[in-house]
Amino acid sequence: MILLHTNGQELLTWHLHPEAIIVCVVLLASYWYALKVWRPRPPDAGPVSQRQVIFFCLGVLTLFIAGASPIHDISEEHLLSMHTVQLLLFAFVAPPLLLAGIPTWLFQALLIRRGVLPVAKIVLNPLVAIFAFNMTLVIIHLPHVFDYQLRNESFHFAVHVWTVTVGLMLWWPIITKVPGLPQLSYPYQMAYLFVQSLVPAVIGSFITFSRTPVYDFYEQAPQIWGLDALGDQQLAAFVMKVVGSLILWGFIGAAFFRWYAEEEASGQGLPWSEAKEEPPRVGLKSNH
Amino acid sequence: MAHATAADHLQTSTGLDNRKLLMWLFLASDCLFFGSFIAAYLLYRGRSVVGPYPADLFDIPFTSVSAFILLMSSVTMVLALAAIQRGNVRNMRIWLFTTAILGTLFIAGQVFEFTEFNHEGLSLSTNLFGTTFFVLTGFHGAHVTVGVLILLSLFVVSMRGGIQQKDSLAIELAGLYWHFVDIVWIVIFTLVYLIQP
Amino acid sequence: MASVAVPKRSPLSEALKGVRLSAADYGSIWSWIATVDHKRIGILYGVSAFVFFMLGGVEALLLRVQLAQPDSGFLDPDAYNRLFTMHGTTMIFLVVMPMSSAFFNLLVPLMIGARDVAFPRLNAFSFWLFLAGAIFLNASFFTGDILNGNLGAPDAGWFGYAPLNLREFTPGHGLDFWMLGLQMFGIASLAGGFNFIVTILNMRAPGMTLFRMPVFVWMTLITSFLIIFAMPIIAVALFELTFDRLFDANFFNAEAGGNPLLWQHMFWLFGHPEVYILILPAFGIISAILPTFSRKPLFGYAFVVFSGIAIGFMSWGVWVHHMLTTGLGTVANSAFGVTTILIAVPTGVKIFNWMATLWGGSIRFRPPLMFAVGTVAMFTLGGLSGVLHSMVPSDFQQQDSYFVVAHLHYVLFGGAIFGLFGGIYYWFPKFTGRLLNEKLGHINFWLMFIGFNLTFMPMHVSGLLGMPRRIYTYNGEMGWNLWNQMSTVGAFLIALSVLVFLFNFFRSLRHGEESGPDPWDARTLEWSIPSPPPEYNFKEIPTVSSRDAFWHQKYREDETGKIVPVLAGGAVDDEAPEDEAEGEHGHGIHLPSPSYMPLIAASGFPVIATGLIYDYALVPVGFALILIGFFGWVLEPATEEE
Amino acid sequence: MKQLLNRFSPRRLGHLVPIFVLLALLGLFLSGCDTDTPQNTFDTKGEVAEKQAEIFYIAMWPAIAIMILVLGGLLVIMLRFRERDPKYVPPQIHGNTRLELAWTIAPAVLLLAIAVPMVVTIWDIGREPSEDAFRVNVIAQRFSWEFQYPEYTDEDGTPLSVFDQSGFHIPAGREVAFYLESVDVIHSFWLPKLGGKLDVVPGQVNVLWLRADEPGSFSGQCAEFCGLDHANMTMTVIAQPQDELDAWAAEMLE
Ligand code: HEA
Ligand code: HEA
Ligand code: CUA
Ligand SMILES: [Cu+2]
Repeated sequence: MILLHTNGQELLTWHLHPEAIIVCVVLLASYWYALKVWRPRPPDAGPVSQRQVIFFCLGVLTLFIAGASPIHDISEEHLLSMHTVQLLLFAFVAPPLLLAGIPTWLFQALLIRRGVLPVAKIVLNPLVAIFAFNMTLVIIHLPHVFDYQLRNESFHFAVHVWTVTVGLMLWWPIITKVPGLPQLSYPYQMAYLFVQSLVPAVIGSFITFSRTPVYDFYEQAPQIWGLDALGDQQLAAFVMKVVGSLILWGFIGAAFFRWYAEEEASGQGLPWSEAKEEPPRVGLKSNH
Repeated sequence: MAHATAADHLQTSTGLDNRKLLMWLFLASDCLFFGSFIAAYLLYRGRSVVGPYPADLFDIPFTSVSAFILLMSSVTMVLALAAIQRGNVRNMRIWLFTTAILGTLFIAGQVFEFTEFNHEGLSLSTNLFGTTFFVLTGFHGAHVTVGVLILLSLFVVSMRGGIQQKDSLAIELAGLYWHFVDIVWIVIFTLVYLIQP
Repeated sequence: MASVAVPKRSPLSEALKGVRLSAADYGSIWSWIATVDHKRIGILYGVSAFVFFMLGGVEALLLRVQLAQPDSGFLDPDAYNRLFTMHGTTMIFLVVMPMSSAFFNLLVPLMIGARDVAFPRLNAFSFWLFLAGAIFLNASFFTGDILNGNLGAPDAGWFGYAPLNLREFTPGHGLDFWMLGLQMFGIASLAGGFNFIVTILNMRAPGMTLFRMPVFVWMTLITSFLIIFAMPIIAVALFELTFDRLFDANFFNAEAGGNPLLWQHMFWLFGHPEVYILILPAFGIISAILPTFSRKPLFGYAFVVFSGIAIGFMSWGVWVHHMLTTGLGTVANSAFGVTTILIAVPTGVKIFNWMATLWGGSIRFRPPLMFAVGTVAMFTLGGLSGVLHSMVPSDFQQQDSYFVVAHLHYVLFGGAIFGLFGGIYYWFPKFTGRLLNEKLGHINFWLMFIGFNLTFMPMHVSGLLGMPRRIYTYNGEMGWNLWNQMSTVGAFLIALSVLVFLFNFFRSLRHGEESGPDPWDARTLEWSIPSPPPEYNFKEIPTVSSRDAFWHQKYREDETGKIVPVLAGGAVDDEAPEDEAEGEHGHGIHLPSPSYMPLIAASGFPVIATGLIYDYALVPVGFALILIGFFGWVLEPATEEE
Repeated sequence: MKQLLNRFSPRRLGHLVPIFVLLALLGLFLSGCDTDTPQNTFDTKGEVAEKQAEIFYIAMWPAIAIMILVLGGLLVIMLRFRERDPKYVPPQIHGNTRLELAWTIAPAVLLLAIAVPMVVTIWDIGREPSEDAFRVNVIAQRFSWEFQYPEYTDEDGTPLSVFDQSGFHIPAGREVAFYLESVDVIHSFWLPKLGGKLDVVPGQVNVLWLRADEPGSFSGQCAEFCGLDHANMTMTVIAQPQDELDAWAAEMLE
């Protein structure tokens, strides 16, 4: 209990995290290289939109915040709840942004090539993706794995990289529409995201109603902000369950209304202005 | 799409057979049954005030064998379905029957385990472990029993010539159920037997 | 579950033939018992639910008489406790849910253009099992010495909290009947839930895409999904209770280390989705009524549908608001308080869309509309008191007080029951061919509306004045007398309104004005066929090309943008096909054959339950009945052989 | 003129009757709040009850505003858009996305706004009792209460234990920490004027702190249904200055 006197303030200072910085710089540099130098773009594709660039940069920024800001330090030293915030950033925020920032033709150039395509098809298959993501989620939350992760730096880093990777797999069918690679139609997107919202909810409930702290590490970690280990744990579960679901349900809503718009656009019967004296018997038209 | 009876010569809106959809929904709902029982087990794990405790009773090698048997029965179930889809009624019968036998073996193992535990002083009312353990695994055992009943009925019907290639959906549905019960056992086996606090 | 084609000569199917009715027997009592027709099953559901409504209502009246004044001796405490338990249980499980099922059954196939549900016999099974469970539950009254005023009914409240529900604290068989009866009821609901999901997803007429379905069908779909995921949870809780009560297990036994709160978690994890199971069908009903009577399409169709989906989902994340005072801690309370108030958002979207539907319409004040608008208004009040509950610190004062009783009646009676009554007024002509009397309808509505508010508005006050619920008596000094008297008077006004309804119902069945196929100038497919609908529903399965398909057949826009009726549109062709066997390009209309098997299978359940309580010898008998029922069911051909 | 008369014809006023009834009931409802009855949750006599009532008001006024909006809106719509010409078919309007967004976002913002004071108060009154709180162990049993006072012990060290439902004593002006235990089923400890309730759950000890600002006598009762005589599981708690309390305890110990 060396840090017994800690107050919230000094926790908010930034520390240097070289590995996170390196990752972010490499990402940005490759992005720049692919767009400006490599440019494998087919002649008929438009330029990269500003929106896409912004999305990608936001994605990288999210990674940086999650990996190098005080969020990282607090989650590593004090609070499970902050750790959950970090997880959400890595798995539910950064990946959709990164994917949205990459133009379709770049994906095609990267993935639709001999040797890569078959692997990509398997890895990006929604069933594989959702399975991999949730297995990861469950495994990193097993008490032993979790505690080990906090004690071993490089393992911890690997876990984060892996989380982002499975996050990218998870969000692939929602964000991207690349011909030749796995996609999902809107109703299936809804079902897919719905299933995805269940697993965190289950883990969340399990943690909420545990009457003792699940993770040794945080039980012994110095307390801050007046949260004891149990309260912290409940808050973590809440973040996981509620904030996680809010994000997922935002996308479910988007899928629903796009689906609706698509159906409306395609399936309108005759507009009334075009209907003649005797309109077709819309309600009761025979089958044959 | 299989067209087994006169009732469903109509096309469905999703293209999925009504009965298959029904089976999927049933299994989804059944997940919550098992989920709730498992949750109760986990919640009460390690909270029994008196013994005997899991560590005193579990015979992991024995249960692993019976779990393996159940796992194998999924393989034979797949073979049965493959056979009827190729129109090979005879092989289908053989595999169906084998599956039923394997299932029965599993049940027998469970009955043996239950009586053994009972001898060593664990009953439904002894402690929380007894309560949650017997109810959870018993509920699963009941599922397996129903599965065996379905398999045997199908076997009898097929002996009388009632299952042809066009009826493979019936086998498929039985198979879905059977695999589900199998997967649930893997979960239970892992959570109850293998991962002990 | 798998049905198998049996060769024609199978001796079993020969034997079964003897006991099978042919479709020609339509009309006899037996034809009702063996029916698999969704319309008849719907009527059976509706009538039974209404009978239970009267029963539950009379129980409520007894409670109200007892509470009309302090220190009343009208009921003894034991009877009071049993009556409120049965009142709550009956109203929730035996009235609102089956009444909703009645509407699902009557309407879903008609609205999506189908001949029947996907599994007609499963449907019949579901009804009979519901009835068996309901009767079994009410049979508990007779396990006491009823003639001397000792009722045998359950007495632990409708949510039967542990550990009060254990044998140690609640001896007697009342609670055994409760848990086993509910168990049967749960299986019945599950069967219904599966059936309607499959029906809606798979049996839609050509062109009836999901986004062309009436909102009622969407609400049915969402409710059914809630049912198939919520019912297993209560089933497990009841199983565990059964093991505790009958076989000395320890699930809720605090002495053995068990946690009594486990029951509450499971009950409310089921219970909160359950309240949306109760209200969403009513939402569907008023989404059909309001457009018809304002002559406008539903405003914001996609938003109404999606808010339903969102409510359905969010209902899984709020259950702890029933347990705010159990000491779960500040974090849990804050979290669940916040999720709970947020559920007001999608519900509000619905309310506002209904108001926008009426806005700019040409509103006809017919009884269905009155009830529908009443629903919107009264449900809003109930919803708002729900939000007051979800403000956690103030709920510490309100929990288990009459404020909760007020809230729950505003949403359940003001929301669900008003909506269901609206549905009865609206669709009565479709299924009887006659209109309910309009004047009586208005009297019915105003009496019920005023009586309802008079009964339940004062309960807000008595609750805030500190009156706990479930007390059979109170001290005259507490300042609750006036409010309770008002409630009691109101309750009798409601009873009067129900009597008016009954009178109207029976009179109109015989003497009501003939309605014709489309008395309200409505918008959806069920009004395009004769009233009452023929057995086969649609002579030809319709092809749908828009939402509100029937309306589009009747009206169109002229050059100036005004909407004018199409002269020949909407004419309903109610001649039966000349030769029924020739209906659809020579195939004939295959109706599923009536069957006794669902009834036989369902009857096994109460036998097992009785066996568990009194004599284990009955248990195998029950199982045998179930097996016979199921095997007969699988082996008999589903439709008559050609 | 005729139109104006028509507007107030008895028939149309008839539609308003229920609204008047509702308003009258609402008036009564609000008047109920400030009566002086023994368990009135608005007649607060302690810090906790006060904060809880505050939260109630914070939510109640928006709720009343929304009630007026919805019920008033319905009334206006019903009067303004009632059918005049049976042949008239109004324009078929299917929706308006901007409106939808507005009435999704506005309530959400309102609710999140009232959620802030709510959460603050949860943490505020949900804290552990302070160090110098007066401790009372409350043991609930069907259908009576027992108060144990660890601060007052006899020679053998057994704490003072009181069963008198008509007079349990606590200090006034000092925080009291109630340690709630049940020997049988779930009960709920409720002293409306001092603060909201907390359940008494077998197998766990729940802690509730309350403070009576002034001396006085407060009525309370079991709020969780616990069986046959739940209605009579009542209690009266008397708050008095510390010295009087000490004197009372000394007398009781004899
Ligand atoms: C049909 C059934 C039904 C429905 C729909 C609801 C809906 C809601 N209920 Fe209710 N509830 C019950 C049935 C129902 N309830 C029952 C039976 C009990 C008691 C169980 C028992 O103990 O026996 C109960 C108890 C209960 C409690 C526990 C009280 C206690 O015991 O301490 C709580 C606490 O939060 C609660 C909250 C809510 C909320 C927030 C909603 C919300 O869904 C309401 C949302 C609707 C609106 C808010 C109105 C419309 C919205 C607008 C017009 C938009 C604008 C509004 C705002 C910005 C506020 N309910
Ligand atoms: C859909 C649900 C529903 C409905 C419709 C009702 C309807 C009514 N309820 Fe209900 N009530 C509940 C659900 C419902 N209730 C629940 C869940 C509880 C909680 C239970 C618990 O705590 O466990 C409860 C509890 C409850 C209590 C609290 C009991 C207590 O806590 O001590 C009271 C007290 O007044 C009450 C009263 C009424 C009244 C007067 C009606 C009236 O509106 C009833 C009107 C209907 C009729 C009157 C029937 C008509 C009958 C006839 C026409 C026959 C004519 C006969 C004569 C005139 C004698 N109810
Ligand atoms: Cu004790 Cu109610
Ligand atoms: Cu609820």
